[in-house]
Amino acid sequence: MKDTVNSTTDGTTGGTVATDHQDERLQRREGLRGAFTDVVERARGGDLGVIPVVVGLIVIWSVLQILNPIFLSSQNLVNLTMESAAVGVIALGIVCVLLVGQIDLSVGSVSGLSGAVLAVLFVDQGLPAWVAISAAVIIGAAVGWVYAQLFNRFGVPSFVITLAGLLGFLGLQLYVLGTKGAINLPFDSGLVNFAQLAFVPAWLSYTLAVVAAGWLFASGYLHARERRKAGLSSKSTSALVVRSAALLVALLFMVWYLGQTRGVGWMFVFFVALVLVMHYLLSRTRWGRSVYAVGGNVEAARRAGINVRTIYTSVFVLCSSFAAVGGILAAARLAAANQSSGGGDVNLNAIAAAVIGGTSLFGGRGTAFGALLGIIVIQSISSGLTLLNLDSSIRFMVTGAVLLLAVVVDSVSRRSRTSHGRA
Amino acid sequence: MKDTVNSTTDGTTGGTVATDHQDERLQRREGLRGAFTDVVERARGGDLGVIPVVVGLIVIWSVLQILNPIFLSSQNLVNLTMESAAVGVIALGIVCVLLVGQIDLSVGSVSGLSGAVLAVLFVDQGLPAWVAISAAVIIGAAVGWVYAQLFNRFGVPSFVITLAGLLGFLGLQLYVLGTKGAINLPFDSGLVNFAQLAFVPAWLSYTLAVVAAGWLFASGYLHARERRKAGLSSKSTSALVVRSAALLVALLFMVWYLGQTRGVGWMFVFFVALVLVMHYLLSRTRWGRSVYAVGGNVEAARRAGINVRTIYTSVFVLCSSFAAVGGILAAARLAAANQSSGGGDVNLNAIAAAVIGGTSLFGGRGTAFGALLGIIVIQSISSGLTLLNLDSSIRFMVTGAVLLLAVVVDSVSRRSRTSHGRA
Amino acid sequence: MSPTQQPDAVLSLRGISKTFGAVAALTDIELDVAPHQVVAVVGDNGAGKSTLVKILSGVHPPDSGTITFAGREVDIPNPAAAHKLGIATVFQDLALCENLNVIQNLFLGQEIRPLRLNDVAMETRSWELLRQLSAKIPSVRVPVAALSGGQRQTVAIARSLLGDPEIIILDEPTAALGVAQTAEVLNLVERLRENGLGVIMISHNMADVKAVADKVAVLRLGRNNGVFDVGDVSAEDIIAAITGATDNAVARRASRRQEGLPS
Amino acid sequence: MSPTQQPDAVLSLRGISKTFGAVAALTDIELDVAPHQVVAVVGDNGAGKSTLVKILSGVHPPDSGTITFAGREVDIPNPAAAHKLGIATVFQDLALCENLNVIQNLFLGQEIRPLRLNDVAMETRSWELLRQLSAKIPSVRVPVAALSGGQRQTVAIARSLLGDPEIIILDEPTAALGVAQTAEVLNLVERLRENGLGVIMISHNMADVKAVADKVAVLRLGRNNGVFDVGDVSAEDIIAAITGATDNAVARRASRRQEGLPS
Amino acid sequence: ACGSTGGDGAATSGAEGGAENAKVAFLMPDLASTRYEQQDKPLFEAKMKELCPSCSVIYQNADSDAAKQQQQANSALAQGVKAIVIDPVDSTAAATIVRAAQAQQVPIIAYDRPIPSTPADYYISFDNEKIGSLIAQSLVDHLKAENAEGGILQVNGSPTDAAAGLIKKGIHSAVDPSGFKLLAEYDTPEWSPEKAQTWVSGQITQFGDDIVGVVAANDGTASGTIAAFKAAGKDVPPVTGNDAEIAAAQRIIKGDQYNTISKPIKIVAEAAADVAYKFMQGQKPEGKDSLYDTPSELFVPTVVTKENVKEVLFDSGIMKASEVCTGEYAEGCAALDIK
Ligand SMILES: Nc1ncnc2c1ncn2[C@@H]1O[C@H](COP(=O)(O)OP(=O)(O)OP(=O)(O)O)[C@@H](O)[C@H]1O
Ligand SMILES: Nc1ncnc2c1ncn2[C@@H]1O[C@H](COP(=O)(O)OP(=O)(O)OP(=O)(O)O)[C@@H](O)[C@H]1O
Ligand SMILES: [Mg+2]
Ligand SMILES: [Mg+2]
Repeated sequence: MKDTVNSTTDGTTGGTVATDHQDERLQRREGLRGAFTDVVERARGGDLGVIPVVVGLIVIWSVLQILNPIFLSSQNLVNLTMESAAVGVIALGIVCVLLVGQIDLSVGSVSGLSGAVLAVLFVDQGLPAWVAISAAVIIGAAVGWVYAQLFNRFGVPSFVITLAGLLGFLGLQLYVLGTKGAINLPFDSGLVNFAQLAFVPAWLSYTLAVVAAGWLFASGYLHARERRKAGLSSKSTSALVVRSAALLVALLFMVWYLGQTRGVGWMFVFFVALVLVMHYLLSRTRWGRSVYAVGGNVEAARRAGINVRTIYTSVFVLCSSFAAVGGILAAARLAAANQSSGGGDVNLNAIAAAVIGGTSLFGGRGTAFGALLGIIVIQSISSGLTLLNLDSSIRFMVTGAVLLLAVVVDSVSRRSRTSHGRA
Repeated sequence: MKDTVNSTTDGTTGGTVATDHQDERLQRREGLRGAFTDVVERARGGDLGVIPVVVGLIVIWSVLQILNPIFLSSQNLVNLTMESAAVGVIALGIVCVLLVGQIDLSVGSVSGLSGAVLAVLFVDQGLPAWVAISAAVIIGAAVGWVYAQLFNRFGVPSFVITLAGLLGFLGLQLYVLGTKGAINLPFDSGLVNFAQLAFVPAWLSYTLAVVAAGWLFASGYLHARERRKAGLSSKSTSALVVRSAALLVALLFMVWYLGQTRGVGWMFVFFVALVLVMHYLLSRTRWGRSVYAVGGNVEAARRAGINVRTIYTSVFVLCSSFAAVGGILAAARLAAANQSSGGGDVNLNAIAAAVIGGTSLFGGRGTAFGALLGIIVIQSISSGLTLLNLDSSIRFMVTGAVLLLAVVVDSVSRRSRTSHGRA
Repeated sequence: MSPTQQPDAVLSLRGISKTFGAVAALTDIELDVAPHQVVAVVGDNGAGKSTLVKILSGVHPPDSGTITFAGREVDIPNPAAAHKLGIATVFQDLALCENLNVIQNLFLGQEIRPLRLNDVAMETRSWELLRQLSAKIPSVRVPVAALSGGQRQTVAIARSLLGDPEIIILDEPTAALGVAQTAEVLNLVERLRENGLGVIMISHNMADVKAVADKVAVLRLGRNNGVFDVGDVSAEDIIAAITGATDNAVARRASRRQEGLPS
Repeated sequence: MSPTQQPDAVLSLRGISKTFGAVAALTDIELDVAPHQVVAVVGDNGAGKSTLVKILSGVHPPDSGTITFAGREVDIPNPAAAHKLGIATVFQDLALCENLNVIQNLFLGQEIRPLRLNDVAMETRSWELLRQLSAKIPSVRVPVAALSGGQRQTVAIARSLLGDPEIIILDEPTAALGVAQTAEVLNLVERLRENGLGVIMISHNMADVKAVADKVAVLRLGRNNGVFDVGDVSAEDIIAAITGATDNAVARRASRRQEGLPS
Repeated sequence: ACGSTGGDGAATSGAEGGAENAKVAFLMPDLASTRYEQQDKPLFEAKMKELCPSCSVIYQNADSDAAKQQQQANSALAQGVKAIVIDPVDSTAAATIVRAAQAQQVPIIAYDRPIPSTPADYYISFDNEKIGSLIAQSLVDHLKAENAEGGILQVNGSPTDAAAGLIKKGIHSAVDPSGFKLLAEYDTPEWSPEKAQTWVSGQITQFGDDIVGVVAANDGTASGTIAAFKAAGKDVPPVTGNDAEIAAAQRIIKGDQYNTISKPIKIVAEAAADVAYKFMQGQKPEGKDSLYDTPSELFVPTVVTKENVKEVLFDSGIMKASEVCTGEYAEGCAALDIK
């Protein structure tokens, strides 16, 4: 087969113009200047990735800082990072299910259940922490597996399956906690320490920042070289240098600023690491491709030979497992598991974080970084408003208004998309 | 134009075979027998409308009746009907937004706000009931209008808009209730009476049942005659008689059985009347067609010249207005408006009712009757479990399990759809 | 009005351009359509034909350029505006609602008796239209999702005949049609012309173009590449204009086959 | 094995039936395809051609009948099974993921280096394939939603060439293609045949059928209506078999035109 | 040990900063009961203003979410408060907050609900368990006096709310030995009156006239309970309540509800302000009691029935007749001589 096809390749590739830039309708851009024009052009075309969310974030940060100057203080930002981690991890799982066009309403209950299981095994039963943690995560994964079976076999809408899960696992959580209702995790346990007091030493933070920027440069450089070799267009080295330097400066500044008080929490680093791993899985593996394909057009994915059921299963399992991990982090952060853990607005916040981060509820569009940005938007609003001394009624109204503001900014900057025909 | 097209119509219509039955690949079915075969065939093909939900309902009714024989008692069923009305009306609005592929998360808050406004105006300000009710409904409609503007102008996802609304209007509700927190509606007011003690007199109920069945027959008969005149296939009169008689018997039995205790509540009749009106609007008007079209393929609807924005606006306004009406009914039923009205699981229940009733979360599929059936499933579960003296933890688990059971039954009977190529 | 405009044109485009991101899909397009005239627009894949159609039917706004309709310069901001002007379009991607049935799709936006739909009348009229196009559709009460490709295309064409348009735009109307249906559509186009409509037809089939068109406008890479009277050119000339070369794949294939290579 | 089966067939269908609700889409279909053979399946709109394709590629299970592949009776419960057997298909509705770009669609399910995608290799190969089909796609990094109809069809065809199939099924592969691209696809079909593959091609274009097919199988209203050697029949005969009458719209139109009615 | 560390810390910080212009955090647990925003907050703020005009109060409500309360406490600490008064959402989980505050030498005062596992610096309350037993006992006594025969329904608070658990325990302590059969009990999710109404409706179907009294854990669930009886067309048996909302006072006056309980919120809130101010000044106030290793001050709430409603709620100035005696309640007020 391959021979047939290759036999007529006319070998014009690798000339002076890169293979992918030969169409005469394409405006060509090269070098640093080209990269810049490209960004501007993409911005006008509404194809901006996460930039709009970042803009929205900057707007609400400014508003909140004006309302209370403590908001951007180092200490408050450290709180912000630590408080984002638990729900952020849950939102990461939500991104995955939303990508395949499904939903999981039970992440709150599953996280609560996981916290309860952890507390019972670790505190009441006195098992080692790793056993308790594994058990909690395995239960989470099992929940996702059951959802996937129900979904794949019976075709029950995931909304209803997970609504049933929401109720069922809330019940199980209460049952596991029993009459006690709440269990404290010991303050001197590694787990609580990790979530409350463990911060990355300054030297290590700076090193990590440099490594991250260096890695961005190196991988970008190698990739560009490979593309050039294959006769394809590639990012110019100068553009790469600028990007890496920008990242470096941003990271160094962040590390330095947070370092003014407690620094960067290990829990936050853990969350960011998970985001990076998920980003890799979603964008650089066949599994990730299949997830987007299933979310975009499940029938097309099936016809391409993708085992759609496996993809659904993996995604539901992943989401519930992340919910369980989030529940463990939440319990560790609170140093307790109680009846209301995972209740309240955990579900809505996790889903909202994913959606605010640009994940489509209809499937096929979204990124792992969206969860990171989305949760930071949500936690910023929540944290910013706790700094204002407001009545609950006013607080709710202001929260709603600020949330809307953040997202309108985002949507307006995306808006041109439609008028440029990318609806 | 018309002439052009008509000029070649070959006039073969109106022969012995109905125009729409001339294709030789169609298996022909006529008369009562044909109608029956048709149902069986459609059942095998998975094209069952609401039948699966009814089957699911019967299954859980049986289960609950076995668990507690009071469940199907006349008194409890009367309670069930009365308790379904408020959230049922809200679910009706949710069906509309889901049909266009959007969502409204704020129906709970809006219903709470509407109850609060009603109570403040009616009780605190001493305004006449109709003024208070109109004000509450108008506020609901205004909320929907604002959502629609944000959605149409900025393209903010409705999930986020209404999430902001959820928070904002919860705040407004608290604000309106002010320091009191809870306001009693007088038990002897017409409103409370309507929601608690007003039942349709027996003679009128029976009359209504007969009228409904008669109307089904008459409209079906006239329609069939018209079709026959136009040379199209039509339902046989015998099939119509059977259907109408079945409806008559079912309604008479229901009226009689509920009449054993208090009878059929006016509030329930009001809800059913709303369902019928919405059913008419959705299935028999251009507006309804447009709603389905927008939900199925918004770009195609736009290209067909439908003013998509108007449709979105109408749907959001309708949904919020129904939420307001539901809030009024809930306040009347409780004889009080308080801070937690509309909170808790009102949102989830309303959305779940719509989804269980067969409305797709992706738009374009669903019926008004779905809301009626869905809310009855949900209230049955809730009511059935209140009769069992269970621990909360167990109660939650059983609720989840029963919900799942109802929907798995439904989904399994729909299942064959895919294997028959109607995925 | 531009000096080059045909005096009798009902629809004239001047200097229409459209860019999608980095791709210039249309550059400076001119086109005139008169009543009683069938204009074929041809061009290679991605030449910008459908983009042009979408601009005329209000789906995309043009980046620049003017549209003159019946002597007035007009703006077509959305499809409803195009409908109002009397421009009916069959889109290449058909733009049907898969969840609605055939009747519902045919009458979408122009239902008979909006407040109490008259489905008997609509069904009767649907069968009339479909018969006339030789459609082989067993039932009009199934959702469009259950139709074959050709059946769908017939539905889309039938839809454009409802209402009372002055211009009909057909974007590859016969691509999925069977031989009989194609013949009926060509007959239809001729009837439309006789009734005084202007027709814009996009097609890759030179035989169809030669059979029904009066004028052929060629697009190449988003630019005008000549307008021909159909009597004056051969299919080979048109193909040469489309591909931009007389030595093209079609010609090579034709000559190879004449040299007697295995068929 | 059924006695009527061709001895050298790689794929044989016997008694395949499929019903959708009240519509009998296929009734008792027989078909044989040998290596080094191009079988054209023709038929009117809604005749059941695409349904047949979907059964062969595992999209729908047949209601009854047997499929024999390379001498063994097989079951094709899902598309993955068809891929495994070596059946590659270009669907009429293309089945592309609109949210993915051209490269991602081409390599969907068969990505190079699953755990660390090699996008340089995939991009290079994509350009190769598309060049070869004369595709006019400006960039392979745009989502398929932004491509024209013909560009999409080229992508779908290119995709079926990846992997190493024994049978290629093309459902109206040239419907949306320009003249040059159509010629390339016909060339491609001939090359595939030379390389020993069995090809099933569905088309409404009799010229294309006559040009590349060895055998023509006609479907009418879901039933077999004759299998012809392409050398033995004229286009008119095939059309008569398709429409079920010698006096059909095509013939009428042709004769009308010969009589000199206004063209 | 921890308590004393905290105390020392507070002393140091007090010595450094004094109490002028200081901030104090007042962290309340939920919105299910209206009292926190209606009464506790304004009373606390007023007293604080009186003690220290330049001080400011940071008020937060955690809306029944322990994690949110933790966030609120952290942000209060970030703002440099000099003391925290906290009504914990979850008595157990609040341990973290105590630790965080004490780690930064900020004294923390448990208000209303105790924090048993990690002692705070002070505890001011009336005891929720006691409230449960008081309302239930009052009902039981009433039923005995009426020679009622039958059983009792118990409508508890939210299953995920620790305070509701304490009240439930208290109710059981009175109902279980009373001789009246406990027909059924229900943990009302989110304290929702609608849920309570649905549940009670079901029980009316099930037990009919066997129900001679209902113990509802707060006024909201009481209102749902009463509406359920009304809607079933039955006479409303005696129903308890808790929180002394205005709407409850109205129902008591009208005779729909049997009792509620008035917590001396004014006294408690003012006591809390007093203690907080002392801590802010660097003193270390002595408790009158010691509970859970914490210096404590406990106040006794009063059960309100039709008999004493005038005296407890109106004569003391907790409520104004003008607020309560509107419309249909005017008659009842007049009968009780409430003006
Ligand atoms: N919505 C869009 N976003 C981005 N690019 C687009 C969009 N629509 C079309 N294009 C690009 O514009 C160019 C012209 O597309 P168009 O659909 O007009 O071609 P066409 O002439 O109709 O081709 P075909 O014969 O294949 O239908 C193509 O290169 C296509 O990729
Ligand atoms: N999923 C389905 N559900 C119901 N009916 C279907 C479905 N798919 C196809 N059909 C029906 O089966 C018949 C055959 O359809 P098919 O798509 O096979 O036709 P085709 O020969 O490919 O026609 P075309 O030339 O128009 O592509 C049609 O009448 C169609 O309505
Ligand atoms: Mg096109
Ligand atoms: Mg087909």
